[in-house]
Amino acid sequence: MPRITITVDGIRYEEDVEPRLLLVHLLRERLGKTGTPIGCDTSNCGACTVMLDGRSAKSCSVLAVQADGCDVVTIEGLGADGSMHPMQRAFHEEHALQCGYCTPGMVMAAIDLLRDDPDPSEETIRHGLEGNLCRCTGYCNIVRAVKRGAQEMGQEVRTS
Amino acid sequence: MAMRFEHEFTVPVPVEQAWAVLLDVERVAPCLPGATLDVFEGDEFTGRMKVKVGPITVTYRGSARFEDVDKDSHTLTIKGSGKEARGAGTASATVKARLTPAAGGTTAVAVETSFQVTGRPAQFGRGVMAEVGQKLIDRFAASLAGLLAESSHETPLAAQPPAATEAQVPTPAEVPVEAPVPAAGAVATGGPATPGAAGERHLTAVPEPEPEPELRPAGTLRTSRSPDEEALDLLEIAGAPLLKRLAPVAGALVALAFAIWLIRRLMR
Amino acid sequence: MIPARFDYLRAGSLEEACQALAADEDAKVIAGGQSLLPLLRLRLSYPTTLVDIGRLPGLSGVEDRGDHVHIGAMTTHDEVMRSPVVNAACPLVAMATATVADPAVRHRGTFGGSLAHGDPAGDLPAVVLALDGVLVARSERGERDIPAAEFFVDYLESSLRPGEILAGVRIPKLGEGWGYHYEKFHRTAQAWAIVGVAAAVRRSNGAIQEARVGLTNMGSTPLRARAVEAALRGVEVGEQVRPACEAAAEGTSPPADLHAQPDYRRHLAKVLTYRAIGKAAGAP
Amino acid sequence: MTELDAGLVGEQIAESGQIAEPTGRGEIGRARRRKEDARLLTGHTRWTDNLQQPGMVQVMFLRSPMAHARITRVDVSAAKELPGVLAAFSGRDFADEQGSLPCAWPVSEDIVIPDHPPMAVSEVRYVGEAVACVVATDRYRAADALEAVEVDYEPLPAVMDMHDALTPGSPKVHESGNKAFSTTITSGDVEAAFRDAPVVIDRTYIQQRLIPSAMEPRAVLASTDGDTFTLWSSTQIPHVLRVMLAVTTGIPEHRLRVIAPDVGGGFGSKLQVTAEEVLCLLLTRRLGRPVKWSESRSEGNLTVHHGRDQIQHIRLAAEADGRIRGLRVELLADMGAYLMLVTPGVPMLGASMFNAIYKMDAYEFACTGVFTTKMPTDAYRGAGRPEATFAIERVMDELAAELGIDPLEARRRNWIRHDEFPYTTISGLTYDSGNYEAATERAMALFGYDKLRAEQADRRDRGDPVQLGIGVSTYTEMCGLAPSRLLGMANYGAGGWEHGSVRMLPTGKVEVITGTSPHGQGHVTSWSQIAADALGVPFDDITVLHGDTAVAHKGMDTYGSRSLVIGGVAVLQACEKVKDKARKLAAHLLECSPDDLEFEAGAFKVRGTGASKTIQELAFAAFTAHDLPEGVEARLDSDATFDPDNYSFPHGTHLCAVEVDTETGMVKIRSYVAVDDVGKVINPLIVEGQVHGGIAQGVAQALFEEAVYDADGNLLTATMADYLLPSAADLPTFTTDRTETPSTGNPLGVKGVGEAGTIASTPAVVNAVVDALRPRGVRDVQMPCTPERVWRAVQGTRGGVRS
Repeated sequence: MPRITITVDGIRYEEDVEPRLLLVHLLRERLGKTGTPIGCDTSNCGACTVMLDGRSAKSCSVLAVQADGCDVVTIEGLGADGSMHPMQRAFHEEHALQCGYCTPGMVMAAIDLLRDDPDPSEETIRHGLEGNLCRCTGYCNIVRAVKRGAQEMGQEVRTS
Repeated sequence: MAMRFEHEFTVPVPVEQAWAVLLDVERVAPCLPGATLDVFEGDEFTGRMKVKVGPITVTYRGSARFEDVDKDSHTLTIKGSGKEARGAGTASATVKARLTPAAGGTTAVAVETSFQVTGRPAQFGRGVMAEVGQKLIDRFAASLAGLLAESSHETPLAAQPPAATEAQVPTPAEVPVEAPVPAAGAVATGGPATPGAAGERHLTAVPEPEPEPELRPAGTLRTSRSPDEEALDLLEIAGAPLLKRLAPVAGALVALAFAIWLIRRLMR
Repeated sequence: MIPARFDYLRAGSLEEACQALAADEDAKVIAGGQSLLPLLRLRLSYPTTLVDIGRLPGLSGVEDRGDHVHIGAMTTHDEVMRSPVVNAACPLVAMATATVADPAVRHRGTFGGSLAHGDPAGDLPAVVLALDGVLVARSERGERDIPAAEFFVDYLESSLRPGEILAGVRIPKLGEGWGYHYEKFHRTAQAWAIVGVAAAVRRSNGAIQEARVGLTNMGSTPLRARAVEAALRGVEVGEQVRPACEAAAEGTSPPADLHAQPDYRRHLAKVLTYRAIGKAAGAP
Repeated sequence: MTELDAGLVGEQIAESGQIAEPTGRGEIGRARRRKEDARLLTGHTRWTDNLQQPGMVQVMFLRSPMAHARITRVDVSAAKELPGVLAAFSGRDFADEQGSLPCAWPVSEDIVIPDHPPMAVSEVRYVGEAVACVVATDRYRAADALEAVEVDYEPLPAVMDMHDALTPGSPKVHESGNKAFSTTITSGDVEAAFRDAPVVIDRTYIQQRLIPSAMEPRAVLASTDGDTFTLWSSTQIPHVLRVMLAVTTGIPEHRLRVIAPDVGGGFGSKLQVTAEEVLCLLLTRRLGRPVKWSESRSEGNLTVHHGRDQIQHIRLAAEADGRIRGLRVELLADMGAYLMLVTPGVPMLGASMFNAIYKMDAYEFACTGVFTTKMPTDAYRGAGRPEATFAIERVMDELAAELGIDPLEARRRNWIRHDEFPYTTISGLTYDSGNYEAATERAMALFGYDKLRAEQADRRDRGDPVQLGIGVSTYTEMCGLAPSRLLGMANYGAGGWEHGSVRMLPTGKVEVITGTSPHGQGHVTSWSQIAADALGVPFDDITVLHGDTAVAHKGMDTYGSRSLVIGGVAVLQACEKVKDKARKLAAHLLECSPDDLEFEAGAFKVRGTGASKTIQELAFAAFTAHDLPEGVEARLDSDATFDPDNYSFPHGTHLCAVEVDTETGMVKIRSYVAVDDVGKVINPLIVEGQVHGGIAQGVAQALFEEAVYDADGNLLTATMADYLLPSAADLPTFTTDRTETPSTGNPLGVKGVGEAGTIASTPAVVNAVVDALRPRGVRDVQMPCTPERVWRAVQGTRGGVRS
């Protein structure tokens, strides 16, 4: 069984894994990181999106062995010092979640899209989120939240 | 998912000679790409078939048998069915072949193939199995054409691979026949770089005619009576023994039927 | 859904990877895995061994090599669409890549992986075909150049031989005066193209001097709309373009599936080709 | 606080700073951010699949690949030999104990409710039906072992088409035949209405089959200590489920606890008693270990009940001026292979809604439920009402087209005017309140109706290949299900109530317990707002408990937009009872008569003096119980069960503009305006969110979604790659607004909002598509209006209907 080293939310793990073990199952069932849920088996829904070496990836479509040596950030590792990430706060403020199942992936995708465009238009946001499905919100408030999160993240950068 | 294909071609051998080859399962079976014959007894033969398309692999295990072999009209039917070796799905196929003497001591061959696939490979909108089936049957027909034609060359049987793998199956271009002509509407597996050669996609998702179902006692059926009885029957259906005590509660649950009052009222 | 068991080899060198593939016909290369993982999870694919080439040096990156651009097979879609070299020298590749799946998939999925997968509904095969790309295969025996026209053999099948790995793609630079457009038609942003048209047009003096048209999902492989290309030669940008595009579906055998019937796809091919040519030619 | 007469514990509490000052009113109507969010946003979630138990094992089900077949052999022996496998079973192994999945809604006298074993024993009737299962140490081992189970089938004919199914000689799904039930409702003289009618519109619409697609796939975890059983399930209905599971499995109800932990959406799909829930309980009983089942999406597309699937034949007779004389509706409703919890009731929920907001003299409704070899249908967001609303709103547009008048004018000539409420409709429902004029006027203004009509005319004149279409939907719906009194009249016992209770904690904090079971709707926040206003305690001092039958012991759960209208009111009433108790205690402590007290801003004040007791002080006094009046218990805790007299009837006007590319058939929504009247609003943010999500699902039915079976019964849309759900990139921003006509049926004046958007939006979108193409002779496009269907409609071939 291959042994991999992986850093998840700042903690380094060494795990022996079956080659076929999916990254999302490593997170959920080995490491107890159940904040990242699974919504489909064809990489369509995006619920399992995490940051893999700094870019969004669907953890259901990555083998754990492929993530050997990588740095993973999940929704559980986003905030710092017990406070939420500005994007998480923006989702709260704009009521951008209902059942919350898509939320971890959606927040990750939102943060990722700001990397390319820190002040995105509505269209940019909608296309940046095309790989993440939500069944509750109709996306309107998610789009608002991403705009708000972008502003707040921009301000944080400016003030820090 | 059901598919039906028709192929017609002419082979340069007399009909009796072609007929003899057609009955030779050990030679015909390998014409099906990926097929392996394991056992052949009487009219029935068992084997495996590995269907491979790019990264997609489905292996079936199953059996087939000759039916309706009529040497006078030179027609036969082969019926086969199999199950996925590793999944829950099934596949079944019916191949009807008809040989007709044609001009100059040649034989016209008509092959009608229909098959049905169930299980995961059939549960896709993009028609994976349609692609697979099309290719499979085209290659089968092409190889069969080659085999029947080959008999005129008196090629020893050994020349035929006993279990042709997909890679070894000759493509039509390699088949040494003059004209394995696809029937109108059928398509030959021509090189894709020459799409102009391809005709109309011949794919029909037709439901197979099914035999009349045999009637047999199925589950418990009931018709409803008064609402009170219905409440109790609900519990009976649920099938637990200690229901009499629970009847009032379940009666309340029947009231999930929240609009019934209205319907009843209107029905009067 | 859970993949079936397989062995895993993280190749230390391309040679090692080629050997492993040559030794076992049921071994399978994994690059980014974005096409393969769903198939594994649905248990539609049962490789004995996955040969991971994801960390091999030298397979990734975009290089300007004078008369062509070389795109390493393991370059991710995300890297391709952002590459200044690609955007400058073969923007059609960048345009089409930006429509592949979604951002997260583009971070993992690779240029070479998409081409080797050989899905006629994929966006990149038609583009590489239209641009007369050359696919570079590596094996224990060395390197082999495969013109795109010979690479895509059938539905999900390429002309890569057992033991061969796609190492990179050379996209010839078309030079000055060319315009490009990839017109993708799909029902939702995530869905496969019902039909896609990759167009490159060289225009001078208001007329089309040369056109390249690649079609996505119009057959069991990506196709060139040669008849359109011929008909467009010398045509002035304007009214005459549309009749020339009427030949777009000539020689195609589009699939019938849940999302469209062949006659509709043929119709779309014409309309979308017209639009793609118009946009590539800079028509208003 | 100094007045508190407290002991040591009490002093500590008093000094802890935990006891808040009371607050005034003002929570209701406030856009409070949700209390639920923080956990969900940081991954501290309790989805069923997140839960672990010591010794837990994983079950997976082998599912039938055949739509219809006799099971001739199931052999699980090889699976049992594999590493990590604890057990493997076939349906036969459960035959004696698995019972039959319940149908709680026998809608007619002639209904046939076939036996529905959770695991098929002798025959399968849809692709996906469970035929065997494997229990292993983890899901990887279980998935491997499933491949070793051998099943032989003898194929039987699939029955896929409803018309064919009802044809004599058709293959049968069940021995009794393919008709599940039939029913007819008549009101007024329908014959007379149609006789010599100047205008008759006769249309047939297809309500395609949908897959609800809640983002969280189902999951079940069952465990036992040998005596009691606990079942965690991703369900909307823990309370109903508990009773039904007790009945089905024979586990006594008092030894069975059902918990709905975090539930990731339902939309009706988790309003069910599922085979997997029953089987997990049986497995834990048999194996003595916790057993978990986690559904995969492709498994769920096959086996989570589907929605809609009706063929609607609708005829409308009208006067030459457009006034409706009568309406005739004939439905064929696809039940699928079995009748599940409310399967046959779904079309009947629309039975009295086809007449919608319109006045007419006669109405006839006939419905036939048909068995086919497909996954059973059941409740999906709106359940029966979207179907009805679609048909009538489509036909109103057709009427307008026939008469050459604006579609809104056709509606104006027929709708119930605001001064006519309460109004008893032709189908016998009494609409309590509404103002269709106001909602429509507001929607038209927001939409820029006249300007868009002008643009439409211009594009038509220019022969623009991209045509503009404008779609109208003036809907109402029936929610707040349901009044038990009326059910009682029909001899069906109780059923529509909801329970709420309030626990006043010693520190003045409040626990609200509700029998509703939220899964995204924000009940914790909204119920807190209701209780905060009623009790005068701070919003943050309230917690809401739900979804666990051991905590919330009574409830009828969450579906049919009932939670606020019934459950929210129950919470309010429980709060009132708390105050009644507190008043007595306050009077005692303040040495006055209860009648001298007025309750304001969370405190009882003696009229004319400054003396007062806050609700928190009283809670503490009840806790210490040092000085209680005669006959008063040492608690203020109270509970209430609310049962309304009538349904509630939200309504609204939705307007949709689409651009239709006539060359490709692509439809793009240009703008969408929704003005809804859902009565009083507790939290406008949550209401808006419900409307947004509802519209998105309705738009998705109109444009994207369809569960497609092939002729053999294989589901071609088993994955999300083929069952197309819209992403953010596929939908526009919706403009929403509200008018507010309070419901007269409950003290909060609320009407319910969960399904309104879905019910309203589908016809608005399709009306817009047809409106764009009407000059080209198109009068219908079948849903979903895919580019291909639209293109064919333009071409005048199949997929669309031309006049």
